[in-house]
Amino acid sequence: MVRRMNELNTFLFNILLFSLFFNVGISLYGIFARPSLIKKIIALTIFSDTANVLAIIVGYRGWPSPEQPPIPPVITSTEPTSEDLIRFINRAVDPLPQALVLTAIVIGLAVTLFLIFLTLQVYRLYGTTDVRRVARLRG
Amino acid sequence: MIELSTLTYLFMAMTGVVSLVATYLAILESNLIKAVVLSAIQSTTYVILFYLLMAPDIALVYIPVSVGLYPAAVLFLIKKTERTENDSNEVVASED
Amino acid sequence: MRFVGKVLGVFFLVFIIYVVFSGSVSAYDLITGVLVALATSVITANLVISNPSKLIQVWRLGWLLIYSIRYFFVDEVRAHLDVMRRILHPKMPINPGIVKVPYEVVSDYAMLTIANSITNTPGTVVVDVFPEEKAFYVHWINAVATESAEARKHVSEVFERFAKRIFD
Amino acid sequence: MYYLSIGVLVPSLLGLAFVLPLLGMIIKNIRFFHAYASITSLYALIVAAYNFNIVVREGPKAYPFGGWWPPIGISYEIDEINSLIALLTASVMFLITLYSAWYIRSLKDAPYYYTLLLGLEVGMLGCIYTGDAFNLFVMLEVMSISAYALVGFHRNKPEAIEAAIKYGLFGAVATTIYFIALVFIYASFGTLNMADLTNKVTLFWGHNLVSGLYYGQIYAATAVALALSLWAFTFKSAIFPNHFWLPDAHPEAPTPVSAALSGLVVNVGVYAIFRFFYTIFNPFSLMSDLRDMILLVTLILGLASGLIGAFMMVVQDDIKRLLAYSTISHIGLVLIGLSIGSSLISRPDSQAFVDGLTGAFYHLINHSIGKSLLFLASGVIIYMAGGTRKLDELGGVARKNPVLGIVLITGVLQLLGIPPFGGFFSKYLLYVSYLEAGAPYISVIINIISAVSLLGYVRLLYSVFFIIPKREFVRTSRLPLAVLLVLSVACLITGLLSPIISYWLRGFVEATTSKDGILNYWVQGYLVFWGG
Amino acid sequence: MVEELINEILMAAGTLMIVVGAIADLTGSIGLLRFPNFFVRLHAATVGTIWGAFVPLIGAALFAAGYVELGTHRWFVTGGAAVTALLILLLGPVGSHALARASYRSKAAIPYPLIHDALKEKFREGGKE
Amino acid sequence: MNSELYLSVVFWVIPIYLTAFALYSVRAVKGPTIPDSVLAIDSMSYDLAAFITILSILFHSPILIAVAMVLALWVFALDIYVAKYLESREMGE
Amino acid sequence: MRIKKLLVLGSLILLVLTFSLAFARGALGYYPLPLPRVRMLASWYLYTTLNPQYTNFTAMSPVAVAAIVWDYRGLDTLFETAVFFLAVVGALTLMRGVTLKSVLNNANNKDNNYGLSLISKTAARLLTPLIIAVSASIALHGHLTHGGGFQGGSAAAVAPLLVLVIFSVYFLLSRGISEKPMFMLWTAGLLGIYLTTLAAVFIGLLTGLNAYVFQNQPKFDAPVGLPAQISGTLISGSLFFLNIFEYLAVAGEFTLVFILLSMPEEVVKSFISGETYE
Repeated sequence: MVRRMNELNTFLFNILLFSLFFNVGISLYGIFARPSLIKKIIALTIFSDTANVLAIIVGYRGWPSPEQPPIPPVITSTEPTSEDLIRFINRAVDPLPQALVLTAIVIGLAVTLFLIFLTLQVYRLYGTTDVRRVARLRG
Repeated sequence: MIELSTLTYLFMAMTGVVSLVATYLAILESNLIKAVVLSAIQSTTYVILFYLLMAPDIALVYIPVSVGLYPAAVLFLIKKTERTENDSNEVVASED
Repeated sequence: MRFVGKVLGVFFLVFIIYVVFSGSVSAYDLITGVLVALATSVITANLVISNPSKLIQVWRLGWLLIYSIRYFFVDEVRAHLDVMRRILHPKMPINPGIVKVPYEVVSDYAMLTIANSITNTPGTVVVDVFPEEKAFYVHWINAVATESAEARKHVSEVFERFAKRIFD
Repeated sequence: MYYLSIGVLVPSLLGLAFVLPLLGMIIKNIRFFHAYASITSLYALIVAAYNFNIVVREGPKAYPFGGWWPPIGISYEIDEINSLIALLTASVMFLITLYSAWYIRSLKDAPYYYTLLLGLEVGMLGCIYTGDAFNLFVMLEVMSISAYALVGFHRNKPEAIEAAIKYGLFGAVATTIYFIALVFIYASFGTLNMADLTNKVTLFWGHNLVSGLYYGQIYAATAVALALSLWAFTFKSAIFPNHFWLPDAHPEAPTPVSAALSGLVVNVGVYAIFRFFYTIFNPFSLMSDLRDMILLVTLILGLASGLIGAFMMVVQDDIKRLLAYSTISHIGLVLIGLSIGSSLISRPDSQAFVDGLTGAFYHLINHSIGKSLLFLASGVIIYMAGGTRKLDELGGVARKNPVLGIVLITGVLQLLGIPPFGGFFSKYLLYVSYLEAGAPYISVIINIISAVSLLGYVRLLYSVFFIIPKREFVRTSRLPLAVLLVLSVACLITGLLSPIISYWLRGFVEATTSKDGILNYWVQGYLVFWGG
Repeated sequence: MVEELINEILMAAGTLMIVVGAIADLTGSIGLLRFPNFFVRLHAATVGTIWGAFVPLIGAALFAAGYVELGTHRWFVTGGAAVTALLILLLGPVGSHALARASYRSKAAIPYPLIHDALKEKFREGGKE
Repeated sequence: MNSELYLSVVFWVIPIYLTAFALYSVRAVKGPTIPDSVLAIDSMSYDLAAFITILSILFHSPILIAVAMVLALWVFALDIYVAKYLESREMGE
Repeated sequence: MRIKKLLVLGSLILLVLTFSLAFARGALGYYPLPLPRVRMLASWYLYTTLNPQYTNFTAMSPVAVAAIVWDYRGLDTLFETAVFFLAVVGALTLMRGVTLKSVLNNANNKDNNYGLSLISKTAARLLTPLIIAVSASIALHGHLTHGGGFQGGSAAAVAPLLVLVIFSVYFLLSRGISEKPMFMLWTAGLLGIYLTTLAAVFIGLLTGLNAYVFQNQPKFDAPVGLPAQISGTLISGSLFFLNIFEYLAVAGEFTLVFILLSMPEEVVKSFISGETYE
């Protein structure tokens, strides 16, 4: 029974993982193959977001028991005792990937905002955001 | 008897599949505003994932960035530029 | 003086929201709450409140309380059950129409209250508003009356009566 | 003893950049900004030299930020190679900043320009100094975003904007791919600190007090991570399949920026490849077979980009574009030198190994100096010729200005590899190392690359020198010429002092890549803090 | 003792509201799928927003206030849920209205068939659009 | 204390919510018009806010709640952007 | 075309399901669920993030993520801020010379002509202080619960953004929210962040004690530290200050970016055309 449950859980979790892998593939296709710069930017955001979710999954931990979910890495008391800390360590998820993703999200946002300004400038100069037409106009 | 853990994993799987559908349609959609809206669906699914993966801190950053700021900036951009992606390989999808 | 009144009004609004959202009343929360509320209220006072003297008339709050009880336990329940019946009914009986619903209140907040009350009851949604004409245009799922005075009786009369007492 | 100068250099430069836009709103006198930027980069140069001095005297040193010992916190770790590259970067950037004062004179937007230039320097120095793999990602982004913005600085030029968006879009993909590689590394090794990774891969001690040992299937994960990070690094240094952005981006940038991008920014990718495949995944590591395969790939990529760069140079008719293709070719050469460490080519402590790496770094230095010189000179030439970049229209500029002519010849000879200049000795070392390693055909290809690129340089020299000038040229001021003279003297010095320099470099390479050196990197970067 | 009774009542009320919310939510989503055009779907969305989100949020606030095992941070849940509920009460209708108005004016969504359209007459008189 | 009973009742609410989310996302993906998709995202996010609150009670992690509010706030902003996009000549006007 | 799209989508989903089933049944090596334990480094972070017993080895913040972001790995965050700074400077570079005053002068400045309906406008008026209150709460509790400077700042930026969209950019400008004050706010925030990261070094230089860049709490070999508590209330040293400054910087930054993005196109074009470069 426990094993079947575990297998079901694994199946469900794998669906998530493979959906994300496919998302990576689709968004890379969008970046490299779609002609519109705006579409490329949308695909770029999806790509970096998917990378971030993958990083968070690395930091996730399995459930200690079916009723006991892992907890976010925040201590809920301001004066924790040793037992509190031990309980916390045994249930909290990995905080480091979350911190890395925090950094990565902000960086991705910065780059995307700058690319949006650049795309606007491309449109001002070329009158189009289609890279094929931009390449043709450039000669 | 179904358990909380299985339900959580089921929720993760559902959001994963929905994000796949939304991503696929967003990339292939030639109407750029629809693409933005579809990528907003994808962002919402990722918010759920961040929440379920016990990373509310990330969710708090990610919601403003992906639901609020990206669509706003891209919509500002589309308003100033072009509404559709002129993809000659594809017929522009008609609205029904 | 008027400005001080506005600031005080916004100050209490912001302070209450801050403390409720923080979920605790420790000294840290209170001190930072006062600071934040002060800064916010000075910046946004002119934007938010136009007539601070209404704030000290306490009976308005009483009307607000009565109104919300009546709204959530009578109007909402009736409207919800009606629309849920229409959704789940196999034939889906809908009869939509856009009707004109005039209003008489003066202040913007009263207008907002009426509009939100109309939209928040399922079955009616404010599609457009013309302040110079003083009329909402409401999309009504079961347009039993197309004439504006009749429609007003069905859609917004109760809300308007209360909104006038609360805000005007 | 922790030297504050190691830790404080990059953050303090960043702080100086933070105030610059605000100062730009207050102060309208453009001279102030020239002075500000020059003093700032001089400060960077002095501190970088001081840090280099520390390393030469006392060996590798690390600085833990926040007092958190690695791998809990981030640390900067400098050894001989990276402090040398940092010194090179800081000195060339100083000259470029001086030159910018001449270049930017007519534009009103000096504060933004200098902010971005300072950001570029911060990014490069941070990439070079850092001892943490994730911090490398952040610093790469700092460097790249300033580079994108600087490429698009001439906002009304369609080509510049197009190049900037191409560079920016695919650069963002490359750095995200590096982020995915880091996720794999963290997932399998449980740490991001380079010294700690080195230990885990090499098993100096193995199980770490703080970060444990391995998690899961490390072999497959490492293979994926290395492949992905190689992709990112080759993008940043414009190696063959990812070189497509460079010939557009480098010429369209403002000239001093072109010099910085071509001379220095591409070095960062090469340096990262060195750090990953010689220190972390070193020849003595558990996964050396993976590393051998990847270095073989880099060898092929290096050969390809060397040849492609050289051939494409010949057919260009735009002076800056020609120089940009020459960058691809030279970085290919450096990568060929770096690829010698594959144990399929040479043994880790053999003569060929040391010669190849020495040649690679020597060539890196020569190329940085020579290429910055040529780009800066091209800026003066274009100015004198009235804004045209076409080779056919330059028509003997150098005849009007002999100083410029001498400088130009120096730079070309440096890159071409003619004896009294440094380029010869570095190319010779590369050539010899592959002969020693028993792969003479690669030596032959190195020669072919040089020979083909000769044609390109000759075209450049011909159009600048051997055409009799038929029209009037604008006169230029002294400042850019002084900068160019300094750089050409540097070219001469790298050649004349080549025995000393190659001796030193050889020492550095041996100290960095030998087993003791790697052990020392780990000891300084991790063990010292834990009192081991 | 009294405190326990109050907690019990709070939790019971909260549970009831949450269950009502879930049912309304499901109904709203079915309506959103079944209804023929955007303007009619707005009504189903209102069901999903007010009873589907506002009511269960208030319910969760009550539940958390009575649920002692959450520890001292339960007031955090109560406060957060209450503020969220208030915001939804304010934001939901405004968002629906803005969307409806924009899609009517820009003809992004066609509201027909309608038995009566006062707005069209208004625009025809005013000569707008 | 009957907290166990109430919790088990609340627990069985989850499948209902999941079904509702599936239906919402069908509408959101299907369209057919842009306002339809936005409306579906809108309702879904508000319900998600409620659901997140319920889950944070079930998970016994009160801190997870802050997400709900921010989600509601920003999805409203999405509505407004799309409305403005459809209505106006330029986004800033 | 639509049929083809749906077919591809269906096969993609089927592929995902097949792969997951195969891996769950152990077809290509068992791919397990995440293990119920974390990496060792993570448990170090979790153990030392708030540990009153080890006063020399703790970040004094209950939130491990915020502690990592601002204390353990503060360097990353400083340079992440730098990336954002440089991106905005790059955007300003592209828009250089375009001033807001010129935009105001070129427009026929009547609020009523612009923006959404009166209902939305009234709601936005009410919403603005609420958003600022909530975002300030998120930022100021960044060291105690989830949230922090960036989260709060980006939530606070909704307020001007909503006003910009619901009213118009001219309304925003007439209320004094223009380029320059946002610029000041932004730079003030950045400088605050920068000075906070170096605060311990300054204290160390003044007192002659050893101190590290980015130091927050005292360490074994560096007894300098920023105050972790003020009269019993936890403020976690530099985390508190950094959150405040990041809040200001981010709010200013986003407002600046969106004001730049919302400038009318004709005005910008008239500024940009006619530049020449060498």
